[in-house]
Amino acid sequence: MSDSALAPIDNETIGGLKTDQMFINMGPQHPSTHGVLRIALTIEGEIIKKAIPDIGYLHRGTEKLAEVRGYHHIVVMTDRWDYVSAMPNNLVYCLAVERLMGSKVPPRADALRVIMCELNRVASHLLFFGTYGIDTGAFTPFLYAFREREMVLDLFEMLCGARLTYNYIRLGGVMTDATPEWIARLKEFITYFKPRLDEYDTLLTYNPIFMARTKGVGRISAADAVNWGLSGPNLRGSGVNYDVRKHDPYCGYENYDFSVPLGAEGSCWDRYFCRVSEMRESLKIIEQALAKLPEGPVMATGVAKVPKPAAGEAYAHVEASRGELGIYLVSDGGISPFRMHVRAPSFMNLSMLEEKLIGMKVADVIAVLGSIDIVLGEVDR
Amino acid sequence: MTQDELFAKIQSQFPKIEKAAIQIKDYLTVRLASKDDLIPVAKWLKGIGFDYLDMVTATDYLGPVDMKGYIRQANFNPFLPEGATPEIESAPTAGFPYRPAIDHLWSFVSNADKARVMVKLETPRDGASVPSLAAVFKTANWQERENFDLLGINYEGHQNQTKILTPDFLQGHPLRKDYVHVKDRFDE
Amino acid sequence: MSDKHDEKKKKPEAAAPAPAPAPVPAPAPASAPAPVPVAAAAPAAGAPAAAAPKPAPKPAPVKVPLPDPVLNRKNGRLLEDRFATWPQRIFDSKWSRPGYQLGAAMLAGIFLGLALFGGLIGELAPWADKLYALIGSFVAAKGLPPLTTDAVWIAIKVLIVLHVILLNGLWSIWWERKISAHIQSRVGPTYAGSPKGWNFHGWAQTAIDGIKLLLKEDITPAAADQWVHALAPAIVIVPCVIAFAPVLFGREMAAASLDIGTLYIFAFAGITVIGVVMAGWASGNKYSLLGGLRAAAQIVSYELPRGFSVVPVLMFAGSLDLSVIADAQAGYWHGIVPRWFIFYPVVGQVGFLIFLIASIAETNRVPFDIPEAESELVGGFHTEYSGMKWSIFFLTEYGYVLLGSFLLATFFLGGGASPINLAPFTLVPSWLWMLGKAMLMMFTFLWVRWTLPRFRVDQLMDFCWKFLLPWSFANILVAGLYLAFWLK
Amino acid sequence: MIEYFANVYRNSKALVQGHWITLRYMFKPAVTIHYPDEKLVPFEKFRGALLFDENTCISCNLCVKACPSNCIALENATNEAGKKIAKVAWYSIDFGKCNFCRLCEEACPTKPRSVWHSLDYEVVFVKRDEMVRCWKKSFPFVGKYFDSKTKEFKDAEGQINIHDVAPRRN
Repeated sequence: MSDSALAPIDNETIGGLKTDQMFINMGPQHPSTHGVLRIALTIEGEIIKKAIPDIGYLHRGTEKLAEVRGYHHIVVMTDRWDYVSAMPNNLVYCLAVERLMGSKVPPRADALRVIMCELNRVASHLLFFGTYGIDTGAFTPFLYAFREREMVLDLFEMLCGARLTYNYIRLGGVMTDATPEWIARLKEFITYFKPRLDEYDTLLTYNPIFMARTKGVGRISAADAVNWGLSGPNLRGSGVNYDVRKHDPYCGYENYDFSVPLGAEGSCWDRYFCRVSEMRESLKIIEQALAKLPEGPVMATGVAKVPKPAAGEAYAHVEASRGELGIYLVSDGGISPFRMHVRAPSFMNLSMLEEKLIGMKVADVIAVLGSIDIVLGEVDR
Repeated sequence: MTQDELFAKIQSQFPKIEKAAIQIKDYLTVRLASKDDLIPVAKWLKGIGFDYLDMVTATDYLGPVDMKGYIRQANFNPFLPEGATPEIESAPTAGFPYRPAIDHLWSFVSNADKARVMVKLETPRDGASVPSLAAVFKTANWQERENFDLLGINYEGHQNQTKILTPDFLQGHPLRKDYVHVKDRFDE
Repeated sequence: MSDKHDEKKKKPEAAAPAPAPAPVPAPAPASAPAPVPVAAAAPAAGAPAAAAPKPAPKPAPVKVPLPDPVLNRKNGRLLEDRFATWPQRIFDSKWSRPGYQLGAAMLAGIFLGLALFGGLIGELAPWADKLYALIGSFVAAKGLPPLTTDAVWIAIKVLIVLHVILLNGLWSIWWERKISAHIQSRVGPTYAGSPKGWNFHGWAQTAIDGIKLLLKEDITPAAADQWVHALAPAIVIVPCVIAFAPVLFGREMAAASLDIGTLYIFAFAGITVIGVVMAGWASGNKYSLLGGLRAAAQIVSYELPRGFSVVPVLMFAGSLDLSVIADAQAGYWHGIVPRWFIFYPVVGQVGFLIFLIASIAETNRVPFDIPEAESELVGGFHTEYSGMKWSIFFLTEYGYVLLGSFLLATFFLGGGASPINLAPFTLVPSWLWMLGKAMLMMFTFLWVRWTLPRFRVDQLMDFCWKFLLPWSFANILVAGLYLAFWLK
Repeated sequence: MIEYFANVYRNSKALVQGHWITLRYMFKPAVTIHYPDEKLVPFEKFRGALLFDENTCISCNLCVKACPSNCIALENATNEAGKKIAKVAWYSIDFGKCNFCRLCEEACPTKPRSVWHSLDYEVVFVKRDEMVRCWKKSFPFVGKYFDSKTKEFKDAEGQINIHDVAPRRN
């Protein structure tokens, strides 16, 4: 970040009244920048005149670190990008390596991957729901969302032993098989969770104050959304039907019957509503996957302890909770990738703030920032 | 649209474009002849529906990564002699064409056709410079800044080509294979 | 679940003989009880290990040699069934929990006890008269000037009102924490109190927090305007205390019975905003400045609907004096429905709602907490305050909540009148009814605060000027029609 | 006009419904536990702090290779003749680097495992030295740490309750 944000602020004269602009540092320590994001705001009264997002406070150089790690080791690192929904991170990396090695995954492992990714999407969107409530001033939905998210994390802990950094999806399959007890618990959770979603709608989604705060605010047109390279619910909130699960199916998503919720006008409320609706769709996918869960092993045989894929390049992408997460992998035939590039959805989604915030109110900054649902671990990698 | 149809379509418009020798698995990969082609190709692709610039990245092909680019912190271990370093090492692989070049990659997606085309371009490593797509695709803005920051690629015509991820005091471009970490005030 | 432990311990027993990678000696520290004694057991472990190379065909290790887990459990109870905490389990059996029934019984006991206590004491006004007479006779006996009686009496009243505000801080912060916790499926404070089982729902939490705040370092930022920064909390709390003078705590129970009581309260409550603006400006923080500006705009705007919503009440009662307003609501229609102003069709309810909303806005609470707005402005005008100065802002906030609650009870809920025209209820003294109604209103304040999201600045203004104000005007009009045709 | 009143009615209804939900939850029991008084036992597969058993370890180095963050180090023991034997002389895990990923446990070839995740989630360190947990002959499962000031191995103080829960081991 250059110091252009700190350039002198020019004073403006409006109607003979000399007004001053004010420079405000929102972040990196601010309650609702969702991590260590800093936005350098220039405001006039409550109106934003200039906004410069400043990132990199959490940059750990994943791509650089991957160049000296074994292929198995990198799965552990992927957990740390989007730590709120780490399952798709594991998945996309494994898909890329499997594509590079040309290996096949057993069908049961595929189904389990789908279940876990969708569960993680539910957990991630629950976190979004809660924090967006807090951003708009409602505390209680946050606690309700965490109450339910806790159950999803319990399910993760029961199956893979961790609550946040799972390392569950491995090259050639998944770590452990789902036990019948786990499946029973999952079904119990689904029956419990469905009515809760209706409660959320009553409590927050259709709350008049919440709708006034978010509907029509931060509107992004479909053309703009595509041009900015948004993905996930942010893109679909603008009405663009782009979902990697439908567009370029992986892990057998083509076999599941689900719809892609689309927003109408691309406002904060649409993005929010896409996420809440996606939770319902995810539950639908999980139910279908549970109904036809194939028997068999969960790990492909013959995955080398130290994989050395032949020299080549591969790209894999999945619909992670925050959008299209892609991995570009170059192998030189050695024990570690020659180059790994992460197409992080939050990074692209954040880049639109610079233009989008201009002319908004300070309160709307929080509404817009919350609605694009970034995770700084993924932005900075 | 299959890959062959797509390639035929591209080649009918830009005959100089050819298929890349190493295809990115499962996706059509084409190679530009020169960097002057980039903006016309991008604009044409945007016109025929490839309006979603998915990814802008690049790879440095100089050779295996230099271990001096990592801060190799010694384990504190009472059993080990002072300053024993971790064992990770990088080694060249026989037969891989290491060369002083940077391979750029742009990935365009068409939502209507459900198609994706990877456009590659190889430039020399020193003073790597390609035209900026930020004027055509806004999403290229930050991605090009990231590549400038991490790989030291100059994007011609980029309005705000500044560091984005690494701190201001960091010397060099970390993702270059010959990057060597220069000690700064934050190192122990 | 306890046998799960044993099962886990037994597993290696079965597995161990089969692989036996090396002649494993029987591990010695099997009896080591806890982490600290493990060190003591270490030499004992060394002995068989040294003897390891000898061919000692002992049976495979009997048990995974871990210290007894029970010994370290003194810290707490282990919940071994993880799914016991899953909400659906708990929701299924909400009344079966003994603690739940006990809590309900305790609440009922508290209410009954209060009612009995109130019934025994009766109205407080006669007691006050007796006390006044006592002071008067004391003064006369000592031969002091007769004005001393009034002076002492006023001092006592001022002290009482001050303590009402302070104790209200203790009580309402604790209550808010409990209410918010229970709304959010939590339990809130549970520990503070006494270690010996008297920590009833963490009753001492606020008191201890207050001590903590008193002991905290009082930080004045370098960029702050020292004097204004220090003066602001005082300017915030003094009007709050003054505004309590004519507040009615029961029949004929007010520190000062003023003919212009209503106007007096509104006038002084409006002064607080100056302190808030001072705090925002003097902190030398841009977030504080924004918060102060928002507070000024908001509080000044909401004064209007708040005032106008009471106008119908004043019209019906024909006085600004709070006791007259309360007395005007005595009696029952057809012997059943109390003649409270809230039960006047349409006018009463609309006025009540507008007054409630405006009161919430005056106290800067969600959904109108934009001057604080911790998700936008970090802390708003009190960002740069710490320790007791900070807590004075909160004391004021809760003071105004109490003020609003008592005003709502006086204006719309009939003051100290009983809601039911039946013997046991009408016997309960007026101050207890007043307190109960005020607490109900305070609960409404808390309930709203923990349910709704926050307005934006412009929406807040729109809501005030384009919604509340026209409705309060219409309300006055309808009240005038009532007076003209119905309540002649 | 009708629309205006309909709008007011709709919004008021939505607000009242929201309040009804919060009020209902107020009369339902809490879902939280009182943490220091009550503790949840993790599931059997939970990845807590690593424990090590020097009796079963055959010093094969597989865990060292499996570790993505290089936090494990070990050395073979030698017999009287100075030849390496399949026993471990010392073993150390740097919890400051540990990812809790279970790759070491999965790589361990012995039965029962020599290095394994306990169910302890209260991994607390009060000193930087404590993060490097060391094992030698006759050290307990939890290991000790090396105090760099007094130059001796000590029991970890920060590790509060590692034995509270019996660890999984198979």
